[in-house]
Amino acid sequence: MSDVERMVEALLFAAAEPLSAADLAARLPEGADVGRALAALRGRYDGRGVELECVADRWRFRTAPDLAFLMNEERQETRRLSKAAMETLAIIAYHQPVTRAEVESVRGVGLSRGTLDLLLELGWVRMRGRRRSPGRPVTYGTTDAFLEHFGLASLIDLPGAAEMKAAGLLDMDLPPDFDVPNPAMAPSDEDPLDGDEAPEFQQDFLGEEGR
Amino acid sequence: MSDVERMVEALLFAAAEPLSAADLAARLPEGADVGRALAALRGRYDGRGVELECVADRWRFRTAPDLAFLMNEERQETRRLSKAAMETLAIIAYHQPVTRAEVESVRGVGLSRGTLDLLLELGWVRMRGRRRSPGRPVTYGTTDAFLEHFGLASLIDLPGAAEMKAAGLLDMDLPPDFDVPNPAMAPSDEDPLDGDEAPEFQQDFLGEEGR
Amino acid sequence: MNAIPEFDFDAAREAAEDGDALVIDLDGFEGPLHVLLALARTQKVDLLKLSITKLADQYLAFIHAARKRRFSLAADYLVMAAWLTFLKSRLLLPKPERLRPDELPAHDLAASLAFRLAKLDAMRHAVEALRALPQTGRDVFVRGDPDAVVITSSTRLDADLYGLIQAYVMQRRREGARHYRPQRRVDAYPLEAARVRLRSLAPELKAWTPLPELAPQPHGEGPSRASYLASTLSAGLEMVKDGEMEARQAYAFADLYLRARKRAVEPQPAAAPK
Repeated sequence: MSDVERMVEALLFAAAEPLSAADLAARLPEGADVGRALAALRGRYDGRGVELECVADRWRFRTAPDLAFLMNEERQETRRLSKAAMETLAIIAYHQPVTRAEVESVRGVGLSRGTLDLLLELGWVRMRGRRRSPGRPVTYGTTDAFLEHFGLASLIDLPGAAEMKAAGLLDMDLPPDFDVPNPAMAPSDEDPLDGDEAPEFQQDFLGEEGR
Repeated sequence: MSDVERMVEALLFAAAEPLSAADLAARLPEGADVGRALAALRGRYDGRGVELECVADRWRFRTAPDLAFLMNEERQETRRLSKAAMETLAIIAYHQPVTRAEVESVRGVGLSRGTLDLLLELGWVRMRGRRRSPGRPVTYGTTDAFLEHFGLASLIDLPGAAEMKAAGLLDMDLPPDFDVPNPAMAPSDEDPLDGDEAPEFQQDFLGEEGR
Repeated sequence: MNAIPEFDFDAAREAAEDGDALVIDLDGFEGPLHVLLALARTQKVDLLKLSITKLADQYLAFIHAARKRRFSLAADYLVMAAWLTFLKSRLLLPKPERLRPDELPAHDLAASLAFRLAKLDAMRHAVEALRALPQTGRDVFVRGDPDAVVITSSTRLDADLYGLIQAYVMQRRREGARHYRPQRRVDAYPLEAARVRLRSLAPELKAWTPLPELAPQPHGEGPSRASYLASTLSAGLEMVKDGEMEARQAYAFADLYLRARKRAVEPQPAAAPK
């Protein structure tokens, strides 16, 4: 493989848009034979998974058309937790056992159904019990899978105010009574869930959202 | 070129980020030998303008390092890390999991504000968990993004790590008494026999500076 | 370690005259350990076989030179000087010393120092090695135009502990901001009050005292902690300027210490000649 061919290959690969022979020549050392390199490259990629294509005098790599079926798969992948999900998770983690209404009161906005569902589905959040208060709302907490994902041995290990400060997250703007609850020592003011919770949970939600 | 090889080539070309062998297998026909295809592809691209590389246990194509000079248009202006931040990064990378106090003890100076949080913010360093020792300090380690940025397949591939380890240089155990005194907690807990020698020592220097 | 000996300036001067001393700027050194490492490298031996007594002399010569050039040295440097002097004297003493149960043999301390230097040296080499690696976006480039159907890795979820606590703190902060009532007057701690208060405290301030301990504590209503700190610092700096107080800070953003300035200049011990 000639040096010019290597250079053209690298330039086309890294470019954000198709490049013309003139674009390439301008970025290559003086006197490089761009045309020959392009022809050689095109031959080299012929029949491969990736092909060199020329559209309107501009060159680019594209995946072979017959492999398009590999790319078409639409996947619903939760790669990055949404901001709302991360925030909800954080509040549940620190304030557990916590009710939906309490989460909303800290966040200042209503909790959309999908957010909590997603966390439940991921297996990071679970229903813990019912608060001993009027309406007996369901309380939420985190799971072992949550601890595992975040590399925590137990809830005691959630970073406290000192670590937040060390990580540069807390400063003097915070109210003087700011404290970070320790979820491992949360008071037990909840009853265990009764047997068959899932349907009731649905109902609970419907009722609450229908208000 | 085998069909599987073509498919792997196409997928890796099309992907927006490195893919693991498992990611690839999930998109390929049942029973495809991903490992073999990756090895074959790696050989095929060796010495070319674009190469196949393993970073953080995932695979990606990238341009050859010797062609960096061509890439002025693609080069991102990155904030150059300070010496302190780079040293902190190196200490965390080679010693992880490591506590903040340990990083400070290796460098012999306190971590100034903005060093660790910059690395956390960049996504190169993460909190890993807590040390099982008094005070249960938070430990830090590096992320996949760190490995990707520096083109490392795994932590074992950190340059010189094996030699340092063999020479015992990556141990953290220092005799507990080896402790350069901390001026902030100077002489109040000193043996009364020596009276106010330490303050006098300070005075000496201040006096001279004031001359 | 209960004796902080006086500096052995004769030895330091000899070392300086031997040409062993580095002529160095304090700029570019982050702390005493970094200085020691630079000095140790001049010995051109395996760091683990370093002569600690020689290193101590080199370091004292360095401190000496820095002071001659009127660099103001952070306390860390001076404490290291004292510690090295102490270590050197113990290394040079004949063996018989009876160790206190909590005291390590001098040679162990020396070996530990050599180990720390070797470790820091290794890390600085690691920094160079990392910088030399082909870096993504600087030396090597991934595909500039990945396909429209974005294929992402499914086996990792970007959610880390830092993100979690960041999300938590942000919300608590927002929650606090929602409860903020702008009609309430924001009290500031008057500079005059800070001056009066600090002046009244000054006679008792013989020891270095951290600034936060000098500032009044906020209690419910009234000025915020930040305001107390700022006004106290401001008043303190005025008094430093007037020669009534002294201030110290080891490095940028470190705790700030204040104490009253002693009136009479005490006799200098055998100090460096002009």
